[in-house]
Amino acid sequence: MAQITLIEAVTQALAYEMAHDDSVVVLGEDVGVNGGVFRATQGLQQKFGELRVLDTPLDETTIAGVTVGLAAQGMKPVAEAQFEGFIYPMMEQIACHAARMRNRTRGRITVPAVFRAPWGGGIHAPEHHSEANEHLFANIPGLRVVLPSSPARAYGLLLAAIRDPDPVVFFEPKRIYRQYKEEVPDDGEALPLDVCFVLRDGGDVTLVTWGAQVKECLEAADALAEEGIGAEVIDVATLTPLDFDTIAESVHKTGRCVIVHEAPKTAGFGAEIAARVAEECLYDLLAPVERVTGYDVHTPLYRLEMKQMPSTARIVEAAKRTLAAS
Amino acid sequence: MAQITLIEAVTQALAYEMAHDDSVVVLGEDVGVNGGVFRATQGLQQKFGELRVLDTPLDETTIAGVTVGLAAQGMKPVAEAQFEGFIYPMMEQIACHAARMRNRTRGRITVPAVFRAPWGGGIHAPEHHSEANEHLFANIPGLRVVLPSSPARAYGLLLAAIRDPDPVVFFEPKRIYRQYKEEVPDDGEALPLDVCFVLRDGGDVTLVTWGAQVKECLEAADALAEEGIGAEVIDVATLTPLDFDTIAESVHKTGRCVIVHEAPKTAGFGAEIAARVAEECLYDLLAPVERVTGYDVHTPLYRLEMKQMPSTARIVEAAKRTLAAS
Amino acid sequence: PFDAKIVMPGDAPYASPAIRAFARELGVDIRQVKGSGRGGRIVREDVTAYVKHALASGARPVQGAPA
Amino acid sequence: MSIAAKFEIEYLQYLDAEGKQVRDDLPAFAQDLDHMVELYKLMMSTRVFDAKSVALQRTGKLGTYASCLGHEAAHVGIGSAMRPEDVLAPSYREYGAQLYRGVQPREVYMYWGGDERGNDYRKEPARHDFAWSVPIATQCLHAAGSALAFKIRGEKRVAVCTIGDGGSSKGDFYGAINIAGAQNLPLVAVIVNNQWAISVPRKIQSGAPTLAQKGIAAGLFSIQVDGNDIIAVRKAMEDALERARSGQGGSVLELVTYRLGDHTTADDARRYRGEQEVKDAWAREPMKRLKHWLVAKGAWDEQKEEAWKAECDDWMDDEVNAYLETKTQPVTAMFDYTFAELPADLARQRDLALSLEHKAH
Amino acid sequence: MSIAAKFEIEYLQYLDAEGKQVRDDLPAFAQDLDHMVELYKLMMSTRVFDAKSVALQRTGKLGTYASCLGHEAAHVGIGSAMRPEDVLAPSYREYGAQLYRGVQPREVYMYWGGDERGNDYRKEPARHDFAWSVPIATQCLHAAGSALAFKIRGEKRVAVCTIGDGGSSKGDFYGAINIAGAQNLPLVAVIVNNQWAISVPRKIQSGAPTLAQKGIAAGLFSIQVDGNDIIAVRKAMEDALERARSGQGGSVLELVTYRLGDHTTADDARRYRGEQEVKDAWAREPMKRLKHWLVAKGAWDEQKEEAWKAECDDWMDDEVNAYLETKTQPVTAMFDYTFAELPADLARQRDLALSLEHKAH
Ligand SMILES: Cc1ncc(C[n+]2csc(CCOP(=O)(O)OP(=O)(O)O)c2C)c(N)n1
Ligand SMILES: Cc1ncc(C[n+]2csc(CCOP(=O)(O)OP(=O)(O)O)c2C)c(N)n1
Ligand SMILES: [Mg+2]
Ligand SMILES: [Mg+2]
Ligand SMILES: [Mg+2]
Repeated sequence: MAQITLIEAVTQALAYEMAHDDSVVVLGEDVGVNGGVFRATQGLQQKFGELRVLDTPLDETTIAGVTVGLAAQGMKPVAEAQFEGFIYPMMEQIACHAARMRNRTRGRITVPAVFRAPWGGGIHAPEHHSEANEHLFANIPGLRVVLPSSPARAYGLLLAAIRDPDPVVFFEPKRIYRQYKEEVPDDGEALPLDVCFVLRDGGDVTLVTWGAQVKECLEAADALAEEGIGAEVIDVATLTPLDFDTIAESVHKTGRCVIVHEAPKTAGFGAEIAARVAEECLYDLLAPVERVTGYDVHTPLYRLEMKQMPSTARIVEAAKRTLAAS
Repeated sequence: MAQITLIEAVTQALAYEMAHDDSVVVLGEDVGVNGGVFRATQGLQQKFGELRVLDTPLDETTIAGVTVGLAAQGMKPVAEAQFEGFIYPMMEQIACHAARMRNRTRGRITVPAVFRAPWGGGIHAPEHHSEANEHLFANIPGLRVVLPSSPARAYGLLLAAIRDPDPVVFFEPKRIYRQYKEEVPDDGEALPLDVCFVLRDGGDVTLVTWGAQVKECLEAADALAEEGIGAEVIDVATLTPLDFDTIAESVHKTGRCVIVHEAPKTAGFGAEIAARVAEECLYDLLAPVERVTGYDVHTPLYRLEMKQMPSTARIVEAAKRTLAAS
Repeated sequence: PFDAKIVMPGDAPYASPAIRAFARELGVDIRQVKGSGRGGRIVREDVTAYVKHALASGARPVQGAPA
Repeated sequence: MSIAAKFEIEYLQYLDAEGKQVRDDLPAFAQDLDHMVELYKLMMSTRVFDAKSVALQRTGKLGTYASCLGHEAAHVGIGSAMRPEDVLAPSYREYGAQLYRGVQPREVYMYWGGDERGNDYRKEPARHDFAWSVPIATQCLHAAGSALAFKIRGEKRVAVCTIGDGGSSKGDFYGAINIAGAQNLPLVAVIVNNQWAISVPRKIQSGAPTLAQKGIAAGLFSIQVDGNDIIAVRKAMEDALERARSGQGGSVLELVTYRLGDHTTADDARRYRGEQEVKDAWAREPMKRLKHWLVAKGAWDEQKEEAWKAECDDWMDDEVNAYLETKTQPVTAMFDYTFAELPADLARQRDLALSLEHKAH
Repeated sequence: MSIAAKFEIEYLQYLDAEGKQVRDDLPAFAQDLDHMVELYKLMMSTRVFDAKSVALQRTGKLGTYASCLGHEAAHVGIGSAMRPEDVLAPSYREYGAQLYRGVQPREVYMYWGGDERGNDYRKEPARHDFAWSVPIATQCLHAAGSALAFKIRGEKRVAVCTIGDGGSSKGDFYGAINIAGAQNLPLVAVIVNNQWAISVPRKIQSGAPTLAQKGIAAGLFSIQVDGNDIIAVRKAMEDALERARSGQGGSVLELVTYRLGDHTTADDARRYRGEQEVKDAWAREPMKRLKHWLVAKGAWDEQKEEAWKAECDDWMDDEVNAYLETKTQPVTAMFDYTFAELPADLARQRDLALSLEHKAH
């Protein structure tokens, strides 16, 4: 069993499901011979042919709409937006059709599609190649938003997304595409799409996060542990529909909640979690909720890029503030 | 001085500013001879000519991109999306260009544009004509989101939006387009874009809302008053950048916060307000924050449409729950 | 250096943050207060009653001067 | 001067406005007069159906409704040329095509009457067609995606989308024909050019002299058709379907017709177009010419016309009754089709909505 | 058969791959040999500049960079035909056009070097041009909007956008040419067809035999040009600009060229295209033919070539130094251009960021 990276886990999941289900097809820009600009679809066209791994013309609206059409005909398309910054032209098809077709037709037509996109900053890429815009899809009923943060979760959640009978927007944190390897058995085992992952237990403060920031949160937890503070780390991973119960349970235990995400603060998905805490866990709270997020500015070009992101130090400080507060 | 409706106030603001500033132009589908499907631009083409009131081809992407181009050349375009449900194809141009041009060019090119759209449900319209999707724009830095709820605020805020040197998404609650009239002097006086409006004072509970739901909140406040409960009603109106201070002041006073909006609950803009309360007003809170919102479903066709929206009764109940809690 | 006393998990008294803040202001250890609200929740009156009772009984409810 | 490429757009017409046959080479289907009578009858039932819908709206029994008055030849021509296994992705007023494929008037009424069940077409082949699509032009890509599915699976099926003159300005239309050309997809994209997009006239929608020529941009076969002449529409459709089915690629058809009614019942076309234009358009409308032609051939007469109209009326009365008798969906219906399985949070919201219902009663 | 419309796409070329003149009717500008030498020199400085950029990237002094190798005739042809008052909306590799209009190499370096100040072109006329546009094809609509502004204000200016073969598939391109046709806007849309969109070859990008014919969809004047022949490019641009300026409407130009390098420095083209194809393309590249032609006319020689190259090297060294000496912006720069005035909340975030900086130092 090989050790693989997150991006290799994506490829492995795609290859597994394509081999086991003829209706799975992959489409997007440069997904064919080139295997995707990040190599997520590496080798798939060679293995499954040009019909099932299709290089589309350069139009994200086309990709999204054709994906809806494929899915409506019983295929299970996995479409790629080359970067999350190019997903905007897909929004009408995702919001108005993919997420709605089941409801519109009372279940007659469904859209079991996956819309994949590399997500987030931190790789010194040009403009529009480094955004965190997952919240754009979080208020759309009928849609799942998934954002794995490890090779194993990428594999299991992508399998689940493809098999799910409803549309899934699947963001992949590109900063950690190749950050580390782990063993991911290619056993076709999917992970559930409706639970958060508790990555580390702790009794003093709950760190809630997703995507590349999971790493900083785990580091922050280590740093806090050295000072005797127990931080529980929750990887939300399946943002919507949200499994708030896991978060509530943790906050009930710790009384303190720090939410960490890369996207700008205002109306980011962290707001939803903070809101749920304020609604459902108020009597548990020993300190104000903290959000450690990107600032409300556009991701700067790469010189300043990392300064816009939540750092481990900022997370540690916020956690300590919650402890000092009560 | 005439009594006018909200939609007439929109027309009045457009006409005022077009008469006083040659660089203001209006564009969109059916905005010309027809005066817009809601008559928001009624009479403008006759008054200002076909060059300044332009019926565009039927493509929202075109409208948005051309608007960016016009603004970059020093015009002040006011573009219309015919309904909020058709604004999705504008998102790339709004998120990637309108909201970013100033930042991208270090201020060399700016986009002083307004993107108007009738917004929300409740008029028995077909599918995609009755959504509340303001939160889609709330996480985009460099953009203002404005949503007036009275004729006077529509007039003053639209003038401010047109004059503002940055792009503004301006949603108009169509359910109350013609709900009532009030005197709105055509004096060219703009309202500030960075303050919430306190519509009613009260010491027991704070109702925070915007758009058509302002009406239900005021009704709820009346009902609560009859039971001796003082509800303060805040119309957020200028959603982003958010004036949280006004809300914080009120919650400091009342200790209870009920947020009301039409959009689905999860990751709606109400989440941001609840989050800020949990972060900044925690020690003021006597009761959990409540959100009374649309359910996390697609706006149903018109038979069930009103059942998806927050009703006055639901607001009253929520307010009472906050009082019972403490 | 960080030196706050960590309130132990499960110690969270059943009171809203505002009431806990109120108790802190009065120097009341809210864990000593009995709640009369719904489900045993501590309300403002419970805190003031606790203070009155403590003063009346000559005890010292105040743990230290409020910060 | 060196020429890189040359193109011609044909204009196809068999019957002129008076019903005079302007070509001798009638296609096979048109030589079958019984069949032509069938088509005429469906055109008429479409028109009767449409008038009934408008009447329902005017009396408060229907919400906004988009009429198809004047489009009967275009729509029935499209629907009748398709095979059952093909797929139709319509916009919102192509009832003539849909009735042919099994959509029931009661379903149309339900849809415009604010009930999603109207989209749950019960009869094949309509049952595997797409539902009405309100966001303009988006359905063209659903057809392209369907065509791609057929190609991938090696099925000899064709996807057909319809789109208005206005809609042909939207990127989705272009994207659909472009990928059809690039991937040789079995797609037939039909532009129903009725001269108006709500209040925006054809001439400021595009600077192109024909809309058919938009197909040239994608390298597709492109043709302009008299959209009020059902023989021409049907023939152009049959040819395009055959080309697509046999792997020869997609087509763009422009059917030139006229929207005789308001855009929808929420619109008042007198605000933006002259009466004379509409009068002139009535002289070219599709029913009259086909009737003249059928009558001249001895295949139709006034008596048959009256009898069929009466039958249509009866049919529509039944449909209207079925519609009016349908109970509104329970409040839970708005939750139950959001996901295949109701997520936990949503189940709680559903319970809340249900409890509010019970309180209200 | 009745024909509704007919079209021809001309192919324009003056110099073949060997620099042989294939037409006698040289345009006026091309009869001015001094001017042609100027163009050649700018093509060469563009190439030297480009090689320097790639070298900077390879040595870690620049981020990802999109090379323009092979596009020199196309880009310089575009830039040199425009008047200062016109507006250019480029995508991301049209340096030849931009250098002509006053963009400085140091600005290009700053941009790809992760510093927004690279977009703040200091010199006119570049200063009133658009910045690089990464979201494909979106810039076409900015040009259309600019053209509309010129029309509204009655200014005799033209907006020019460039777009790739890949980008010409995107709805924005179609929307831009469509509104230009519908509103008779002074827009020149230039498709720089370099045969590749990253790894996607021209033939699966579109089924159309030429990309020029996309202009037919919008009713625009459309022409295909040898994009490696600067005389042809410049001539087609001049004509298109003149038509636009004089109110005769927009044009679509397809410049046929070849991307000799990788898509960007982050790409490895050997993954998806054969060596032979690239070799063949080198035989048609734009510098050689113009040089041959100029040398044959006695206007250029090896000595001049060497001298000019040396000058270019010096120039680029200066520019590189200026770039390398530029200090990174303070952390506050990411806040200060978000709005005209900093909103209160954002000011607090700015303070936070600043305090973290101070802590770090
Ligand atoms: C994306 C989008 N934008 C705007 C609308 C509003 N709208 C509905 S129909 C219509 C005009 C359509 O004209 P055309 O395409 O010619 O079709 P027709 O109605 O004439 O059949 C418009 C603008 C819409 N439904 N979708
Ligand atoms: C909307 C969008 N989608 C995808 C990309 C990623 N991308 C950058 S360049 C490129 C290919 C462009 O090809 P072409 O238009 O032919 O221009 P060229 O690079 O050849 O000049 C792609 C897919 C992007 N920048 N924007
Ligand atoms: Mg799935
Ligand atoms: Mg039309
Ligand atoms: Mg290219």
